[in-house]
Amino acid sequence: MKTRIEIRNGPLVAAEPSDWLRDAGLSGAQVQFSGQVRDEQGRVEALHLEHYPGMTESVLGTIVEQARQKWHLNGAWVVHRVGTMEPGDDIVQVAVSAAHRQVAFEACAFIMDLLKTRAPFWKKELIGGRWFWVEARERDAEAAAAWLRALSAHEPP
Amino acid sequence: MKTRIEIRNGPLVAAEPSDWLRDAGLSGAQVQFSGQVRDEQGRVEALHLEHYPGMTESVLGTIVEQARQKWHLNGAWVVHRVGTMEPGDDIVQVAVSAAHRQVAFEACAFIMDLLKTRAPFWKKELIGGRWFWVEARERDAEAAAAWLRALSAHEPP
Amino acid sequence: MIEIRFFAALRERVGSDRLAVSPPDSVDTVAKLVAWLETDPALAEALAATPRRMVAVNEVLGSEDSTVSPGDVVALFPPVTGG
Amino acid sequence: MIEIRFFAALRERVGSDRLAVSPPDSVDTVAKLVAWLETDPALAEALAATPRRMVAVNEVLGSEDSTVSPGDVVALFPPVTGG
Repeated sequence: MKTRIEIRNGPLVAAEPSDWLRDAGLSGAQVQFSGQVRDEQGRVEALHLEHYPGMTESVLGTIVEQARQKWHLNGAWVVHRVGTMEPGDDIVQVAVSAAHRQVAFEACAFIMDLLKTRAPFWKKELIGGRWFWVEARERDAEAAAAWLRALSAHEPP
Repeated sequence: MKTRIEIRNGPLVAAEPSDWLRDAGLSGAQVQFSGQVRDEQGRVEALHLEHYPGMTESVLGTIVEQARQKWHLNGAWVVHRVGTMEPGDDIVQVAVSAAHRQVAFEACAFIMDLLKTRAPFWKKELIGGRWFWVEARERDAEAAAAWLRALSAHEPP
Repeated sequence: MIEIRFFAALRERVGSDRLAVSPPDSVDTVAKLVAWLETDPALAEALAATPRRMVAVNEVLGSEDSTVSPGDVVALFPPVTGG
Repeated sequence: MIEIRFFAALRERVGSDRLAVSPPDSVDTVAKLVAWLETDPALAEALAATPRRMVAVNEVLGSEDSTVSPGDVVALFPPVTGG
């Protein structure tokens, strides 16, 4: 499986993951998630993302390795932006390729759910000229916990 | 919700769905599925796709409408290629945008599962110089049936 | 008159993509229409070679029980394989 | 010596992104290390203002029970919010 993990201090390019995953007939399915900065009805002026260099790459590598063990994937792309961005900008791209779609959907959702709760990134939003740290969502913790329960139960993929 | 449904007799462009769905801060999540022609270890030389013009667009429209009723989506893109293509070529792109990722993942998988079993497309593969019609997969019928059971049970999204 | 349309493998087996037919009034469902078409030996053979079939009446997916009337377009085809 | 790293809101509350500390040998878990850090009033205030915390020891996610030894890098931070 080819793997690309990167932290980028600059804009993401929409077509990059699919171009990079392209494998001339090996895979029949690509699923790509991309996350964007929401403006929350115009309130959010900018977003800033901080991370823990070194640990971030290592956590993302572990998550992708867990996905590789659970599903048969041909490729996985995880590129996360850091620094300051504007509403509408892409924050993260997670894309996977596999023979069939069910595997690609599940693996892509799995990687995102674990990234959300384990990868050391923190967001703050600029609202009315002041920066506010974003609170973690309980729902994200539940999504990751559900996968980990399934993994520990050795559920077949 | 903005909707794009198209049958195209020519190549698909990887970045088109995400560019088209972009909404400057309204959505926080895009999920895109793209399906490619598999070469099956080099056996498949080409793929030909036939459809039922008129009915195809109408079925795809109904599927997207069902997704819109089940989830809060900001945009949905369904573009399917017909005609003759090569291994690695994109056959179909389904992409949706929503506030959060869970909705985007589910709606995208739902649209694909129903497209697979309800939209009037038929594939044939060129193998060893002869065309063979592709058989429908039982697993696809099961995936669609699971959604329809969930829909008829009025399961909350 | 009812217009019959065939697609994919069934179209190739029938050797034609459409057929205009005028069955008796008693032919008022897809099942009866198919049975009536099968009185033609060539069509019977093509349909028998395509035992798993889907049907659409006026471009909407239907079943063997769907009603058909003069003016309808009835499409018969193998299970779909798009995506 | 143990290196402590702080991130995000906790880093801002501490006013520094890292700290080199030499706690007594009895401080051999994350929980004990945090309790020992809390003997400093300014750190105690910053930690109290960040009650939901995650911890990493040598760049691997851990828990209050994770062991710590001299030479380790212990990172304390609010729940992550990437993606």
